[in-house]
Amino acid sequence: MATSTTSRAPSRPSDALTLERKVELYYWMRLTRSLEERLVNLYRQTKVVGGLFRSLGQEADAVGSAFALDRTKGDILSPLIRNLGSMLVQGAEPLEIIRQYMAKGDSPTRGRELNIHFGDTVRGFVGQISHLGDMVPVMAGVTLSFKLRNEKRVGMVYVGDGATSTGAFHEGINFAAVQRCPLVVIVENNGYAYSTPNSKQSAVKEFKDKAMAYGIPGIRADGNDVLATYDVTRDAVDRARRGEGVTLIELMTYRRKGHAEHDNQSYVPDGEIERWEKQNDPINRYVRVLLEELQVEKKELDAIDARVISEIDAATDLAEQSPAAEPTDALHGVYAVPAQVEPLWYRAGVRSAVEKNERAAGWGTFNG
Amino acid sequence: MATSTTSRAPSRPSDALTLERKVELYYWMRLTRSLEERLVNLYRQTKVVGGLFRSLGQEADAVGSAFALDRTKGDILSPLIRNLGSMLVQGAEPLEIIRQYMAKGDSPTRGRELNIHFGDTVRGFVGQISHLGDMVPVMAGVTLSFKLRNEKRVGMVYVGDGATSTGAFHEGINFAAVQRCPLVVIVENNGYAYSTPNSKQSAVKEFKDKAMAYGIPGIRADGNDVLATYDVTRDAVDRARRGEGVTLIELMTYRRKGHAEHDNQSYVPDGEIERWEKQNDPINRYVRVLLEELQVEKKELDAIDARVISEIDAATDLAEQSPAAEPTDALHGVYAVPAQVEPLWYRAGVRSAVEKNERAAGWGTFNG
Amino acid sequence: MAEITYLEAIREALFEEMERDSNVFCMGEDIGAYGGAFKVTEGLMAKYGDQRVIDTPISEAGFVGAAAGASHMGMRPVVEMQFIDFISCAYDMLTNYIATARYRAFLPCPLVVRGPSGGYVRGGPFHSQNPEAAFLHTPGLKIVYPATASDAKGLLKAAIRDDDPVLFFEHKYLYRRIKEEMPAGDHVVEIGKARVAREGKDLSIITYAATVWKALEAAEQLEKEDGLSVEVIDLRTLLPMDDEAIIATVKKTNRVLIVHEDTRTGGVAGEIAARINEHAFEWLDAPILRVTAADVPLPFAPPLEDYVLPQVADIVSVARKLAAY
Amino acid sequence: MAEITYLEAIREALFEEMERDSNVFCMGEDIGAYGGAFKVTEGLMAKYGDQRVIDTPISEAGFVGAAAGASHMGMRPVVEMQFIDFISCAYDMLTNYIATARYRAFLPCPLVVRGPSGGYVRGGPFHSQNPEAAFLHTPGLKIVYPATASDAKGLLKAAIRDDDPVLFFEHKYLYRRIKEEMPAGDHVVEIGKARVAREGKDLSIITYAATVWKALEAAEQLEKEDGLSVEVIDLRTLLPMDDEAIIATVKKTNRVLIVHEDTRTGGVAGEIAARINEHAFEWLDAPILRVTAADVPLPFAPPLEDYVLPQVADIVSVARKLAAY
Ligand SMILES: Cc1ncc(C[n+]2csc(CCOP(=O)(O)OP(=O)(O)O)c2C)c(N)n1
Ligand SMILES: Cc1ncc(C[n+]2csc(CCOP(=O)(O)OP(=O)(O)O)c2C)c(N)n1
Ligand SMILES: [Mg+2]
Ligand SMILES: [Mg+2]
Repeated sequence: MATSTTSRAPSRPSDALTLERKVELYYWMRLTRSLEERLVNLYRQTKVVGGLFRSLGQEADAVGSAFALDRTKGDILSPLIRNLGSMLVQGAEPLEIIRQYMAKGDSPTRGRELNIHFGDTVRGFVGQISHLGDMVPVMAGVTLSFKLRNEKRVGMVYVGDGATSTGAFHEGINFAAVQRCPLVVIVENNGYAYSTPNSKQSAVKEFKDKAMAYGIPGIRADGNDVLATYDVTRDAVDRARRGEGVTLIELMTYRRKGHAEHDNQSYVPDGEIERWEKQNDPINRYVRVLLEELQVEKKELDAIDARVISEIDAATDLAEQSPAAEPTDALHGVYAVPAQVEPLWYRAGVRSAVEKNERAAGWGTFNG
Repeated sequence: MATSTTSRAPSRPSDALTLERKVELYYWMRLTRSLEERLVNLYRQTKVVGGLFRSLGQEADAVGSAFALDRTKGDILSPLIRNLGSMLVQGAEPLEIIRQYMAKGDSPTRGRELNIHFGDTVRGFVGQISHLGDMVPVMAGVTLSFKLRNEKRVGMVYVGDGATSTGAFHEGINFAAVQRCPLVVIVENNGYAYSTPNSKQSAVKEFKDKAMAYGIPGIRADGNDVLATYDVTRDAVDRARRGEGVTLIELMTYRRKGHAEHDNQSYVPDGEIERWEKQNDPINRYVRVLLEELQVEKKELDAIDARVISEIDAATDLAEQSPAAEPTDALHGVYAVPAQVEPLWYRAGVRSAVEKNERAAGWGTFNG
Repeated sequence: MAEITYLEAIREALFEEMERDSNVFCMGEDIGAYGGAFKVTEGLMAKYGDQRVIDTPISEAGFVGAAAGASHMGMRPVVEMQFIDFISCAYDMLTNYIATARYRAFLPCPLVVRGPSGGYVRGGPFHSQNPEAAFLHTPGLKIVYPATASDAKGLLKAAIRDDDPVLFFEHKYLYRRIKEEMPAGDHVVEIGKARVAREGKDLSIITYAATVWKALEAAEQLEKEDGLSVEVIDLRTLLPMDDEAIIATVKKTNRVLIVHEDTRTGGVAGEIAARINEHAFEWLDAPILRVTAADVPLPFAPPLEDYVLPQVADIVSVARKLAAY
Repeated sequence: MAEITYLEAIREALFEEMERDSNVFCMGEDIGAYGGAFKVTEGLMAKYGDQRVIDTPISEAGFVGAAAGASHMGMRPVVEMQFIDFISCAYDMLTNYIATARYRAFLPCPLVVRGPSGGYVRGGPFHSQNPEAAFLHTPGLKIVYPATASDAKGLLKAAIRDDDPVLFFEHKYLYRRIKEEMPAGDHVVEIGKARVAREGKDLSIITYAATVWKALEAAEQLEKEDGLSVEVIDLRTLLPMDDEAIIATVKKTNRVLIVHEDTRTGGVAGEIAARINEHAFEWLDAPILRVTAADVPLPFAPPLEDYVLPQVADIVSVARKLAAY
């Protein structure tokens, strides 16, 4: 199958979007960025449990691609750690995200899993696990079920440049291609996998060419242009819905904040981050499009910004009041039957070990 | 990287082969076929333990590719189940093969492993395991060691059309490509993986295009033309030796005998096998080249045939006299240290259970 | 009704469940037109078509993962490993993605992974494995390993109906060697319950899969030659383990021999021994002993395979020591 | 000499072994310029270059397999898993290819796979695993899991020199929390030998890795509050298991508590219990008991993680019961 590079498709699906919908794209990108900024504050206040993973500079690729799905038709996506924006578009709520990052008892996973590792097949996202690549076979199966049942639904799965090296990616996309599953595979090329630059990840020049190995179309687009992203993804979604099978889309973007908050990015060449920030920030770029090409008024965007902050404020307040996870809840739901694992005999009746049993300071300081 | 299809390369490395070497190619192909025929006899006499896997019709691809390596330079290959020919070229002996198939105590694996699952890094082959794809990462590592030590050696690994679907294939070839290991990957396209036709294995039309995913050259050649096979492989071997990295070669061939002797090939379209046999038998084709183009005399080939049979006869006689494996030898060599695993306490002093302990008939017939 | 083999019993379960529930579908290598390497799925594609009987590429992680995805959406995939040895390639998918799906993400994952397991067939190190112990320590999975034809059928039907992922190990030595008449009607055997394969009072052998037959043969011999009354417990399900049945037999005979075909160290016997210690230590009149394979990769040549795998004579000799303790 | 952390001890071992033997080289994700997710390999690439300190693509099966191939040719690869949880992706390669290479094909396979393991760090289900039990039943592998800084150094050096493949688990909770002065010179600790971490006579706790520290803390508390003398055995190597040390402590105290951080069912404790039964049943004055994690995927939130993992209080309470038995 031929692969092609396009910044914006010649016939643009986004032309069919109403202005309202186009403004909505801005809302989602802004919400993504501001919500992550709030999480940074909470992280610094040590209210976030575990690491914090940013998608700064990648908001367009997440939002633009997810926007191409149709939730009313039951489309489903599986996000990665940098796809907060995709999840928001599919209906995840800031309150859920904050609770999840704070490991609260009423968070979507009740404290079992980290950050944005959660899902809801009704709203249309399947929770990822940490093991990179694994979601590709899983989404191949989700979309296989659409095909088997003759449902006109589409699935989308995200992988990083790094994750394309995994065997799971290969086995999953190959399976989906053979079965012509209605699946769109988004390769987010943000230049790095943790500290590893693409040149050490693969000898291909363009990740879209990986499509050649599976007999499916591979398309590269500018992932920092939200409309271009929407355009290529929408074409692939339509193609999938028509029963024509899998498309691989490489979205060019850049990870400005390192792997996670603790990463000092010492391995990044001088000036690279600043260049992307100044010349290729996806929100700034889209603001220009909105103001200049689409004649949206600045105050309309300001109003969105204000709305976003107040939504996040409200969510933060609620999340802070959320209860901690309940220790014995840990025993529930490993199996459908039995619904609860028996407590260990010496633990029956015990709540959290830290609360009741553990001497706080001593542990592990023994020096011998 | 570009991929290309070629039946015989325009500048042909095989032109540099002496007539003697060209006749040698015939010897290896004939030896491969006749040895397998002998194994069929032994199999029918129930002297072969386990299954019997044929390479009938694929002798040229195995022999021609292995012939492109240079044993004097320490080149190494890792064969598959249908690469008896490759192993013979690298120095495996008919006696070893027969002993191995008969699970003899003095077989290359002393009865631990099946059929042609054995290796010898000195002669230049690394023993495969059953799990398809695994040898690709392993040979990536073998050739990585050549690179790290600055040795001008080359490695070659065989995979079937089917095995290209494995995650191990993907991870191994990608790693080797990034590291520019001196590795040649031969994809033997024989139309089937067990009963599965290529159309259910991958949506690519040509397996050579899988190279595109790794930024390496992919070449397709006629695997039933032993000189064409030699030519493309030799180019890739030279390229690897020059430090230019991995090449993927797709050799077109056909598996005439099914997956193993027990396979009735009911899934094969009528006439397909016969067509390949009549029109595209690699030995017949090469005999014509030898007699017509290279002016070799028929009696020279007849002499080779006779020599092959007498070698196989001698090997068979020896193998039949070989001792069975020694039961307690099973405990040796799991680790370097300790060299021997302790016998289970209730087994100390016991030889084969079947010989001494087991009631032969009763087992598993209980009906309740 | 006529007797059918263990293999036919499995096939019958597949046909019945595919008939009963249109969400059930099968995936695996060569399971369609060819009917699978052992012909377990023979006839299935002819009846249910290639949408419900899918020949897959050689990619165990891929199609096991796909089964998980389909199962989230309400399908009931039954996945065949051509040989169970290849389940190792899906180890990550099974232990990390599938086993945890319900717990971490409230995603139901009702699927079955099944395939020919075990030795005594000259299969060599990569066509003879018993991988149950490697999964025993994965909460979220269930593990079933039947020893009889009727259990094979009834447990497979239960596994397909189970709302959680089930690893269903089939012993290939038993495929065509044992026969049994199937109970009439919709024969479902509850997962998690052991079976008393033979009643006895002097000594208990706890085992599962092919070695159930070895144990039964040893029991007969011990009865005839030594007048010993040996109880044989066929665990049938390894996860969850039937503690009640284990404790009951310990309390009855006070002497326990655990037998499994898998290698010794890290095998399932250890877990059983620990549980007996915890629940019924006072009832033990002798140490819990094990008869297992030796700790080596399973070699191929008949004399080697016979030497490494547990045999009837081993069980007899250890049982005698235990009885005399 | 100054005290160094468990993490620094590992790094020191890597530097010393790379210096000693030019066949030693390292592979893993982000181990080069970045120095690894935990900075274990910091400085290594600067000193030894990118030929001997190789940043790999994200493909655990790929580079573990490559390590095997290189090791056949006389190299001594040391492979880092960014988190040990990802070793599951190399499960097939390790258990089928690598563990059997010497046995089935007389191919030496001297390599080390190492990485941050274990919980107590709010890592959630996929950054906290203890995968040792899944490999315990694989003849051909060795498994090491040190609890102290000097053992971490000495055992890693031994692992790199070992002619067989070694899985080297490092407990990430210990990385920066414990410190110790290294023994002078070429400090190598023999693989396969347990260590008496604390002498005692009333009761033995057999454990390894991070829970050695929990056990020591419990022992202290039991001594102070109950006047009990508790012996703590740090296994250090799980495969091969040090039967002698286990039997010795059983014979000495007659009461055994096995503690591990891993989930209960199918964990290493079972194997230990079985061995004690076989070798020292007569010396037992009480049942062998286990303190372990509960059988669930390890959850993330602190109250949940604390509840699931074994804590000092658990050890104390079970030890009291055992002592009073
Ligand atoms: C199988 C596996 N190996 C290693 C890791 C550790 N890891 C987490 S994120 C990451 C880098 C991912 O890079 P990429 O796929 O490009 O995604 P990005 O972070 O750039 O969005 C690595 C190596 C993992 N999660 N899974
Ligand atoms: C990982 C794995 N899965 C399944 C198998 C079972 N199996 C053995 S050979 C084979 C077909 C191989 O086909 P191909 O790679 O095309 O090689 P060919 O036999 O055609 O030479 C299969 C599925 C295996 N050996 N390894
Ligand atoms: Mg990336
Ligand atoms: Mg093939």
